[in-house]
Amino acid sequence: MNLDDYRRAARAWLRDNAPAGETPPEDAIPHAKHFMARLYDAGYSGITWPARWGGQGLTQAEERAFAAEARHFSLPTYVFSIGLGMTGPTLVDRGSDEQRERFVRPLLRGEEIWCQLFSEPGAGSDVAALQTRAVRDGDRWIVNGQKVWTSVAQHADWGLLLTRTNPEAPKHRGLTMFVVGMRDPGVTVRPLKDMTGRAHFNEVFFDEVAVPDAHRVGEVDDGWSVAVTTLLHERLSISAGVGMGRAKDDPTSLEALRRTADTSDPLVRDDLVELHIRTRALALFNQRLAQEAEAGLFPGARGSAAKLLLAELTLFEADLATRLAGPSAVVGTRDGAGAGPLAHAISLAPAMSLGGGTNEIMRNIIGERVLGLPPGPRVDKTVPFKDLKVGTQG
Amino acid sequence: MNLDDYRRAARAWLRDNAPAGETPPEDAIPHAKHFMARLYDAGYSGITWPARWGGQGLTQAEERAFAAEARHFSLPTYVFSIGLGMTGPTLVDRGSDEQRERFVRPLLRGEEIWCQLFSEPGAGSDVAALQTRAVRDGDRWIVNGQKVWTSVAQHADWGLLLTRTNPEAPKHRGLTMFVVGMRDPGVTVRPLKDMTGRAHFNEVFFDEVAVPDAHRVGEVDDGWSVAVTTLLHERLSISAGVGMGRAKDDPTSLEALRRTADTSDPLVRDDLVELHIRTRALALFNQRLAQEAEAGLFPGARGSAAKLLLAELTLFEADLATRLAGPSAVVGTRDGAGAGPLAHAISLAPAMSLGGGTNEIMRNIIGERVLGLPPGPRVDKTVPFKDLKVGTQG
Amino acid sequence: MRLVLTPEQRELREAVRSFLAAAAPPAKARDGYDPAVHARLNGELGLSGLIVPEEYGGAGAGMAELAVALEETGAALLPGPFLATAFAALALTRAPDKELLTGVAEGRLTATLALPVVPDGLTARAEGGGVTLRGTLPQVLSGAEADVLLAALPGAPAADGSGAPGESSAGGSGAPGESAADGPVLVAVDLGGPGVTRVPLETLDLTRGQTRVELDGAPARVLGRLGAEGAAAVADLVAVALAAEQLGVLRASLDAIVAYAKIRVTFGRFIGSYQGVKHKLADMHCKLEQAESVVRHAAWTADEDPAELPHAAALAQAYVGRACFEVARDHLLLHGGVGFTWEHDAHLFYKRAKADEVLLGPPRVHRARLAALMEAGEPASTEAAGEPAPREA
Amino acid sequence: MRLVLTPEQRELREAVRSFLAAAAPPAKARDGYDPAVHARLNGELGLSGLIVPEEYGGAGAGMAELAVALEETGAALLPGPFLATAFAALALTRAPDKELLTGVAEGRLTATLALPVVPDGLTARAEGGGVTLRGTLPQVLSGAEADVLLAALPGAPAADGSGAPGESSAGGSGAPGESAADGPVLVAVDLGGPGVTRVPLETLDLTRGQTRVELDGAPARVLGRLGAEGAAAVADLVAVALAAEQLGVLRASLDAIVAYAKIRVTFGRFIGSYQGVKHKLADMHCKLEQAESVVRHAAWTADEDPAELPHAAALAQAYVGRACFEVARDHLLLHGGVGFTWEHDAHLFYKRAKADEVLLGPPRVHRARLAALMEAGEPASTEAAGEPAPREA
Repeated sequence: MNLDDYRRAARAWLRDNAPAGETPPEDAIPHAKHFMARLYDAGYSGITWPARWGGQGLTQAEERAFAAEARHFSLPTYVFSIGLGMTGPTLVDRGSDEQRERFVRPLLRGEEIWCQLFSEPGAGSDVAALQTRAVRDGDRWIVNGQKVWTSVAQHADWGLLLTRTNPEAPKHRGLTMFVVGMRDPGVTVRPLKDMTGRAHFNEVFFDEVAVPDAHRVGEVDDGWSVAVTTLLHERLSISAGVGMGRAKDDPTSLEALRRTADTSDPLVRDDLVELHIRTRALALFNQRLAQEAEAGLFPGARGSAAKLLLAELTLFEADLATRLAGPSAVVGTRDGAGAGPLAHAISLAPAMSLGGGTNEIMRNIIGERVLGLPPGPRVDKTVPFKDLKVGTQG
Repeated sequence: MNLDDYRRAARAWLRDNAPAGETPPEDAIPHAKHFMARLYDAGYSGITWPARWGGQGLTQAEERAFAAEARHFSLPTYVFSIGLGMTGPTLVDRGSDEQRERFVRPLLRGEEIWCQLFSEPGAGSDVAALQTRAVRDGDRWIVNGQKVWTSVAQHADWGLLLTRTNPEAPKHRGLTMFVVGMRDPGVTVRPLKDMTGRAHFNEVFFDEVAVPDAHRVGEVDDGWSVAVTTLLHERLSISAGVGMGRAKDDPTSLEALRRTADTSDPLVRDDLVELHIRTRALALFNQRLAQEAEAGLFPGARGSAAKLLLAELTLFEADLATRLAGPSAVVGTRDGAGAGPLAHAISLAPAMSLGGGTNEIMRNIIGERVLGLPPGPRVDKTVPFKDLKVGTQG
Repeated sequence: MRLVLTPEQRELREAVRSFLAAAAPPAKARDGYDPAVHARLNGELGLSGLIVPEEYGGAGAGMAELAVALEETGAALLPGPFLATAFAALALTRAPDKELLTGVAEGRLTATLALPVVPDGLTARAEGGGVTLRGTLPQVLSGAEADVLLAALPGAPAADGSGAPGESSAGGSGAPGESAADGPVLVAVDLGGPGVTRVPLETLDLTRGQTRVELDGAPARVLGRLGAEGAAAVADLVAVALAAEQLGVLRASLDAIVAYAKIRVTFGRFIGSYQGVKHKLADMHCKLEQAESVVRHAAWTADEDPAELPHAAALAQAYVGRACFEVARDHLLLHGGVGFTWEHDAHLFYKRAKADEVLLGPPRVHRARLAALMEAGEPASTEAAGEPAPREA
Repeated sequence: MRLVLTPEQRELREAVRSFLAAAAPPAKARDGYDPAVHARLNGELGLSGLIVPEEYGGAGAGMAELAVALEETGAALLPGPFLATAFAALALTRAPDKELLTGVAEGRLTATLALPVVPDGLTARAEGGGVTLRGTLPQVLSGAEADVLLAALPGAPAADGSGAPGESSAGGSGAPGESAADGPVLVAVDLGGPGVTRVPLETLDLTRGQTRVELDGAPARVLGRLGAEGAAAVADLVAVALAAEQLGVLRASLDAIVAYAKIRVTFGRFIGSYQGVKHKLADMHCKLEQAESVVRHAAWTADEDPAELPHAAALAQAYVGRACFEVARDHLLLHGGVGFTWEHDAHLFYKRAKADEVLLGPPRVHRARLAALMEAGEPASTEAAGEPAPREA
């Protein structure tokens, strides 16, 4: 089948099978699993993944063709995004054959949901500074510790878990990766309420959790190289635009502000011009990156520039929207409906600057990987982990 | 004499003796020397300096009283400012008695002009990375090297010269300070043309210049501690407001822009409001620092915040002025008069961000000395200088 | 002009600061208004009576002292009607009323002030021996906790006993009565009284509420005539008082992130040792220095140079309101992920800073005011910003 | 919409880049216009004829190709009338003239264009078989080097032979003749001819001159009618061409400071390893990425989507003009003291960036244009900026 035929078939399938109307709420898990199974059975899940493990064994060309068609629909695939974008590709790349056999197909078919357990409270941007311990006990490992910022943990069957197995080694050299059952005894998932008052993420606690050695991914103490694979896939899936789009009813968008703001005031008009300039400049940059990707040029670390700009734009537009609105921006318009859409927007705005790497981390990446600037001196690469300062030091 | 009497007497003396009208051009050296001699003979030069070396031996109170009165006049003391603000106090603090006897009184009386020779092309912000060598030769030292950014060098009789005497020692520990005669054989002063097309500074070249050991200030290889004294006095004299005031005919000032800009345009008016806000906020901060100083609170490193803000404001206002003016900002209005006042202003604007410590250095000082943040890791404090990377590495 | 604190003002600051550190630290702010703390604040420190003239039982202090107190309550994110009561007391300095002033001075009475000072949409009618009000005030600061609401009407309701009942329409399209020519009058409404409905609003700022107040024939008492100039002065004083609170929020935000930068480690180093953090904190410190200078100056003009007050008040809101939000925002961001959590206090400062920034209207109104004042005439003091200037050696 | 270069455009870029690297590096820019380089640029590369239609001996390329060339000449700070000639050629695409177009295409002729395209203060009179011009153009780009000046008059001078001599006053208060209703006409003046006085001006930008041109009965040739739409289109094309040059200045500035940050040492480390420098360079890179996207898009609309051109051209000047100056400024500052010296090239970029930023008027005119276009209607493409969005794990 040539690419045009492939694309036409995908379009037809989506038209017939994509859910109409509203995207169902995130917790409509059965609905999502049902859709995912049909997607898989139609051959549209894991398009580029090896056929041996349940994928379609096709090329990036088919993947992009399907993605281009899918952009016109709202597919209920959110709860599978970690598995499809990060943990699944990691298992394909670095798992044992037994692990690939066991985990990949159910993941692609949406039968099992995955989360990723790297971040810890004491190790924000510095992922490798994590402290969750795994101690060997015969043919199994005993895990104790805490993870944070874990999306979809409350729905997950499995998690990809990075632990410290050798505190005597330097930071990056004493880590080991596991697959952990999220329903196993000793695993506790607790919603993490954020500054918007909602819980977009979770904390996950491990209390004497037993993990079979067969669920170890990669060699003992070589977990960092596995994690790098995962993080590479994360970055790939971000720059491929897998993430959430902009909400259509965003009250801080230019379109919304043009309706609500007093455009008879020249200063307000100029504020909207500024927002327009920034929005268009970034939109065109994203489109150029996409065109380069279609032409086979991998954007690499340049995607970090787009992420940084989006983080800054998100703060700017929420801030601007509240300044234009004045006093009413910070109160609800009716009882029980919360403090109002602008108040929610200004509360949510920092998220983009913090999740997926802070603005400072993005600037480091751009500086070092795009511009080729020398790294700063590192004191943490050779010291045994147990002697290293980490986390918050009273 | 009580302070009020002192102040009244100073006022009367200034009224009778300060030059009326225009400040004479910088090179009117005889005129400046003549005034300085009268100032000294009247007891107003070196007010707080020890009487033993030619000062008046009075207190900061008298010094401030005189400075407050002098603010209403334009005194032709520019060419003496390095001697009075930096090199003289250094000699008083760290010179031998012979040096104090020989140099201080002629300096205070304006008979001899001083410059300061620390900066080098390869060692901008990092003064201690300098490479000018002094090698012992019996009871004298032979100096070879180059200095840069030297104010008033073309008029100077003496210079305070920092040299490297031990390249085997770490950067800060192999430096020695000397007094060098600026008319001595082998000393060449060359005006340094800057981006405005004018020469506000000089380069000074040393070619086999012999300096007697009697002109050494402080111990051999202990020159950095002497230099720190000088730099402390530099900072003190900056925050005491010894420097140049704003030119009254500054074409980028708010007052000038209110006359020249199209204030019927609301956006132009708002630009002027922004300039006004920044100007007033900084002016009030400077006034608060001055009031604190009068109350005996030494501003210390907080003066770096005022310097940083002034540097940014200077860039902002020149940039704004040219944007408001449009095309005419970048051409001269008549033949032979240069590219016009706004073109000169935009050319000069970066000076404030570069001289006396770059904006980055100011932010380090504020961060570390005002906010008490930890320093970054230093690799240059222990390595022998000859093994250290310095300057520009091809 | 005085921009540094007097020894007495420093003592006041220490007293308020140590009281709040013990009784109302920011971590407690999310629990909301604690009347017991409010009572102690007025009982032990007499803070509500600070600017009430001595003849009414207050301390008779000036805006400079009130600013010192508000900077501390701001830094602590003190919940409750303290700021609102200060706004009301500032209005009462222009139309003194013994009952209310003594009540505030003694800490018996909490109050609030309609914003803007002369609100739109209020209708007053002279009836019997008094006046009744109709209309809705969509957002009243601390309206749920305050006992009394003050508001200015464009003009006095016509005297009782005339043929038709006098009517004064605030901001409406009705032709103003002749009394309106003499300018706004200040009235007081008992918020617990008849004809008053209070609807609490959900607010971004979790530490201080706002309330919709619906008046339907609510009895009001005319306290006195403000006049156009008096109403404008009250608005200016409110702007300065708010800027003082904002200065406190700014300072506390900066203090919090500076402290965190000294203990939080990433990649083996304290985050404050990275220039990416250090330089941003330095810029935030520059904003603090300027904000403090602007607030001290504005408070000084309120006490000593009323001709300069309008300009200084507009500058205070234009500069400090923005600086406060920017610093609170950056302090949150530099905390990293933990700053985004509900449990951490960073968002409380961020939200207060935003709520304060828009409390007196879209921020552009302060800039527009500055533009108008610049057109009208040069500010008295136009010292250049240019000292000190640096030199090269 | 096409935002990436075609293989042919990449080849063109390489050709221009390597030619300029050898023949006209930035360090040579301070020596001013070198006619020999200009001749080779047109001879070897045929650059002036790039956008001249093939029927007039040009390459018949589009704005996308011209933008590629201008980005390189901008990066090299190429002195002389290349940009001015490109402006004139863009005007001639709307009112083609064989003599001029072939002259430009063959590299025989340099030209410039009055800015604004329809300048104030020109008076035209139909005399004998032609037209003569009076008035002063205060700033003509490369006016000293150009052979021919193009300008648009608000309307055609009345035909010869009428009772009173026809007169067309550009921007004056006189009532426009009926011909003005049909909109501007393009005229050409021989700058070396009679009635023309050229007064070179001192300029901030040391690498490219401006000239005051005084016309006192200078003979002019009417090339054709632009119409209001055509004149506006020419202004838009000029804006896009300038933005392409600015993109080159921006990119070269960033390249220069990035290179320096890798070799300059302070306190024992390369300055590029300090976050204080690194993070600023990262922000400058973000501006470059957006500026390039905006320029590619504007050039594409010029060639393929004229309805979008006015909007894209205004955006290009509003975004790229500012970004270019900011990057050139920061590149100079980050060089430290050496960047302030006359000998270093940094100030050449800084000054070109400022001169370019104001070349087409105070920058607010582009923002005002955007505001007006936004009022008039949504731009065709309003894709959100929001992809890609990051996720947490």
